[in-house]
Amino acid sequence: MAKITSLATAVAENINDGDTVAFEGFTHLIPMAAGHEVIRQKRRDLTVIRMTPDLIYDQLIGMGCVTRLVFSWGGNPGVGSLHRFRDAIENGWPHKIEYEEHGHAAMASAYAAGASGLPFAALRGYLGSDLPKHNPNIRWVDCPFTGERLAAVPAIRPDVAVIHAQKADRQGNVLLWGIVGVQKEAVLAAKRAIVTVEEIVDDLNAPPNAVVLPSWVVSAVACVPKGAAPSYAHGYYPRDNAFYQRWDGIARERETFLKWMQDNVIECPAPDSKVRAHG
Amino acid sequence: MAKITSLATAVAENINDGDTVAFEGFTHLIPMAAGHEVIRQKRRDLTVIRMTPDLIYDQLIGMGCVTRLVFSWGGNPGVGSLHRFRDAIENGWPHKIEYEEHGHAAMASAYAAGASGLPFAALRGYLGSDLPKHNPNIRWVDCPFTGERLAAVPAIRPDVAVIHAQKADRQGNVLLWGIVGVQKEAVLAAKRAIVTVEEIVDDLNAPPNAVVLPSWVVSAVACVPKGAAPSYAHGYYPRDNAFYQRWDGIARERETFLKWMQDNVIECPAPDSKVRAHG
Amino acid sequence: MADYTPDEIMTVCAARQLKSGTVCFVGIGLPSAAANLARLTHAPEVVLIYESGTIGSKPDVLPLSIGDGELAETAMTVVSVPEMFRYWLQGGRIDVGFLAAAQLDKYGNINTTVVGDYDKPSVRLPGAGGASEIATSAKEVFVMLRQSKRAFVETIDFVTSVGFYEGGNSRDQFRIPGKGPTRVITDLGILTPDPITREFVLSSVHPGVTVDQVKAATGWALKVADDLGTTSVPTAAELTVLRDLHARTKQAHAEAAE
Amino acid sequence: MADYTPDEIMTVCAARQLKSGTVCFVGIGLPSAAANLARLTHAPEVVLIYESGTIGSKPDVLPLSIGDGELAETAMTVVSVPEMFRYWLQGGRIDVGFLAAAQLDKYGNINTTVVGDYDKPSVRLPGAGGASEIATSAKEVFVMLRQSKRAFVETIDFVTSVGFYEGGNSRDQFRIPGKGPTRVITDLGILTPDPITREFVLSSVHPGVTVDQVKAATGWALKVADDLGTTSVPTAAELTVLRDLHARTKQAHAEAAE
Repeated sequence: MAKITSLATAVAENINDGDTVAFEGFTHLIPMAAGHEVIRQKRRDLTVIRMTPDLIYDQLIGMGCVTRLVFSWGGNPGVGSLHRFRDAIENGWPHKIEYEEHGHAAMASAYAAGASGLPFAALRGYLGSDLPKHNPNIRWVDCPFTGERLAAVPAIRPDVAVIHAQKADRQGNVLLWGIVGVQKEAVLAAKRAIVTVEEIVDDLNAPPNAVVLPSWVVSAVACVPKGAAPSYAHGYYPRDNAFYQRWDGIARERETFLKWMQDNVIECPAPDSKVRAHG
Repeated sequence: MAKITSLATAVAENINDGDTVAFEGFTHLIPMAAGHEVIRQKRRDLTVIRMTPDLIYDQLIGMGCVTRLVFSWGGNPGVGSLHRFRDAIENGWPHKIEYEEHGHAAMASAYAAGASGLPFAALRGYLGSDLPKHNPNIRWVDCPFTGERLAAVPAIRPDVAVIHAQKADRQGNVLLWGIVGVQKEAVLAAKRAIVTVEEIVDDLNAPPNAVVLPSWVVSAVACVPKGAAPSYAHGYYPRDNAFYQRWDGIARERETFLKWMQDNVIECPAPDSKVRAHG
Repeated sequence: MADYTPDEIMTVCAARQLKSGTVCFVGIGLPSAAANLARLTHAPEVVLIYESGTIGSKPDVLPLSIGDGELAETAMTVVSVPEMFRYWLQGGRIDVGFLAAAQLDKYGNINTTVVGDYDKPSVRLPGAGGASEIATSAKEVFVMLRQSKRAFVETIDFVTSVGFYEGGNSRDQFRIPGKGPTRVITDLGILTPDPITREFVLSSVHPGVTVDQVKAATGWALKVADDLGTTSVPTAAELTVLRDLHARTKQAHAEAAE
Repeated sequence: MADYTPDEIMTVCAARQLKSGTVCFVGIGLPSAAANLARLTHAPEVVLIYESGTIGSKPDVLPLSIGDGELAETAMTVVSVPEMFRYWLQGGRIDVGFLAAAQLDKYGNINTTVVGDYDKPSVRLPGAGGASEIATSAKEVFVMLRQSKRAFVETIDFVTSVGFYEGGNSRDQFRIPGKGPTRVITDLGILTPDPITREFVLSSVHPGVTVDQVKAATGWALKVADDLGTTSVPTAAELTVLRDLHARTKQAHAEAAE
């Protein structure tokens, strides 16, 4: 059964230094507030997994929380580079990070394999690509019926999955909708799961065949309105595309980045601490 | 783009003697009327695939349409045996049929592999089971990362998938909900697809993340109200459990079976021919 | 003291094995009655999952099939059948797999495939359905069936769903994730596996049933546990809820036929 | 005769490649603008699919990201990302994969991973995303990028998404389901692969662009097709729709920031 608690407690109780953590979300429902709490709690030596590492990964990397990254597309969507991500890879600032690189098809399949209790995923992928030369976790498997050779990648099994969703009910059952990405797979592939939500309601009123995560596959639920901003929550608030464009300027230089993090993350309490104070 | 047509035309244009056909449905939304039309059109030498062959498969087998069956559970749910299925297997009436037997986990994975364009599916399955001794299409594959041995089954790629759904719109886009079984996978795994629906509407009004099959993955849509009866269509009519119980008596003897089929299928026009006459 | 039928005490006794909060993958028939009785009595928070894809079903009447509308209407959510078998069962999310059986041997191996030779069966049974993977992927398995020499046999004709295979550690060769069948509930008593040999032994008899009766209904030389217990009788409350459930079910299934 | 920018004729020219009814897997950026221009002009029934899982999106403004809310709100349905890549792309349901590129070689191989050495990159690019499988699983691929010596190179630093590999039939060794890149649309013209060597040659120049200009903007010795054509100029209608689309987009993305 999910524990309904504060974001600070959810992070403190479920994410440890050295853990492998997937903060998932595909442009929509990025668990931004949860990532900020991890930064405030100064977690270190994290292996972070994400198909589309974006601003929150730029921030986790720039603040020195990360030693290893598994990803398939690392950029500021529609804007350009993630400057902290590039600074770490190109110049080792604030320290060197290792990374394991895949394509989306492989990572999506690897999450599904993890959720399915399988050790690997097979796909028609990486044909003619240079990536297998650089990633020893891209191997090959032969079909026992046709003899065809398929690419194989290891299942993703994080210690913790962190996602943001629209709603939870008072028992901690979670509902999300719209662009749902790989969040269900990430939660079911992980040993523990933290879910931040826009609101906690009496009844999810989930439509038939909706994406619902029962309370018993979730470790902690925290009510964090706007917890995905500047990403968006379908039905609640739009994506702040202008902020994504502004981030390019903020993150380009180490000093402006550190100042912004100090002013906007380190010195800010978890959003729900305020919310909770108001009751 | 799906052609919106009569059931008779949909079957005539898409199902040929000797085809491999999956009439799917998991208790809910069984394509009963479509199966009856196949019997009326006297298709022969069909290989039929279904996780849960039930009354319509009992009828197709008993009427001599089938030479091969791929399945994972063959019974009258909650009632007992499929007598025509047993008579064919135990006594070769009306003629011998071959069968390939699996478990649900394997068939569900095999449909998903077919929909995914993969040649096989791997699963943690058949551990300690005698089935692999009797089914040469159950093989084993080793994980290229952990060395674990997993069961492997060939992807299911039918010539035709036949399903029943609640709604289509006038462009032939299809919506189903409730117990959705493996129908999406069956349609996406197949070369052609026939969908019968309860009604054709101007707007599907599909909730977010609903099970929708776009017109361009469907070959033919026929409006056949009650096309799943005595199975049910969620939101339209309940399962006629009493008929499933009555079927046990009807199908037990060859004569009563043949008489029932003559009176209730052979001499009945396709339901939509009447419906369409009424406009 | 209410009196009751053998099926009733079997169902009540099976229901008592389920705790509130347990995630139970429910087979159709006897297990479904027992699981819902548990939900309607001592275990309101038991989570019932059916292979048709329904998660958290709370049916008011028992389903005749594994996919009755009632299961979907009362579920927290309904997922596709591939998702059910891959993410939820194979993914290791099921605490208890609750199975029925046609034939069972002393090591808890189950046959629901054929009586006689596979290629020339004297009786063709429905087959595995989800059972062979429920038996290995669920953390533990409860089996429920009426006890008779026909059902409880020395050697089953076909292993559909493996239990402890040939006993002892023989099952380990298959690297099975779950720990296998931990109890068999019948209309005469409860059998549990010997911790070493893994042979199912009689660990509890239902009130008024003698050990000799149980032995006479078993196709192997049934051993009896040193600490043989006696099942406590169904309470009036348990029987009332069970009988109401069956009455509602009977009426609903008749009504469905216009 | 309306006048227009190089980006505008590139986008108009790319849009014209899409037919109504074509199922197009749309990359973000230039391809998204072209695909939506096609939908808003001559190809109203073109089916736009984005890797975020949206099927049949009809955005009123262009998405900044591959997963803007606009794409989901206007879609026929939204599926999970694993389903998108497995059932829809790998399943062979995509007619045209529409890709952008950072670097392209004469055989249509694309680099979006690194400039320089993979382990010590001089510029770290975002990486493959969905492109490496879009390039091989889509029935055919259109590529769209601005033409320059920096982008059109003799040898790319890293093959992210394979085109015709080393030319000729060399690509066949990979048993690729799709037929690969069939055209490259730039701000100067259109390149198509030679049927034998599979080297991309200039097959059409945009009005007012000289062959020498295109050669000067290409990092390999660009060959010219015997039947070199000239792109017909954008119509006033095409330009109006495109400019309105960009204007709506600019405003919407500014508004999003309160």
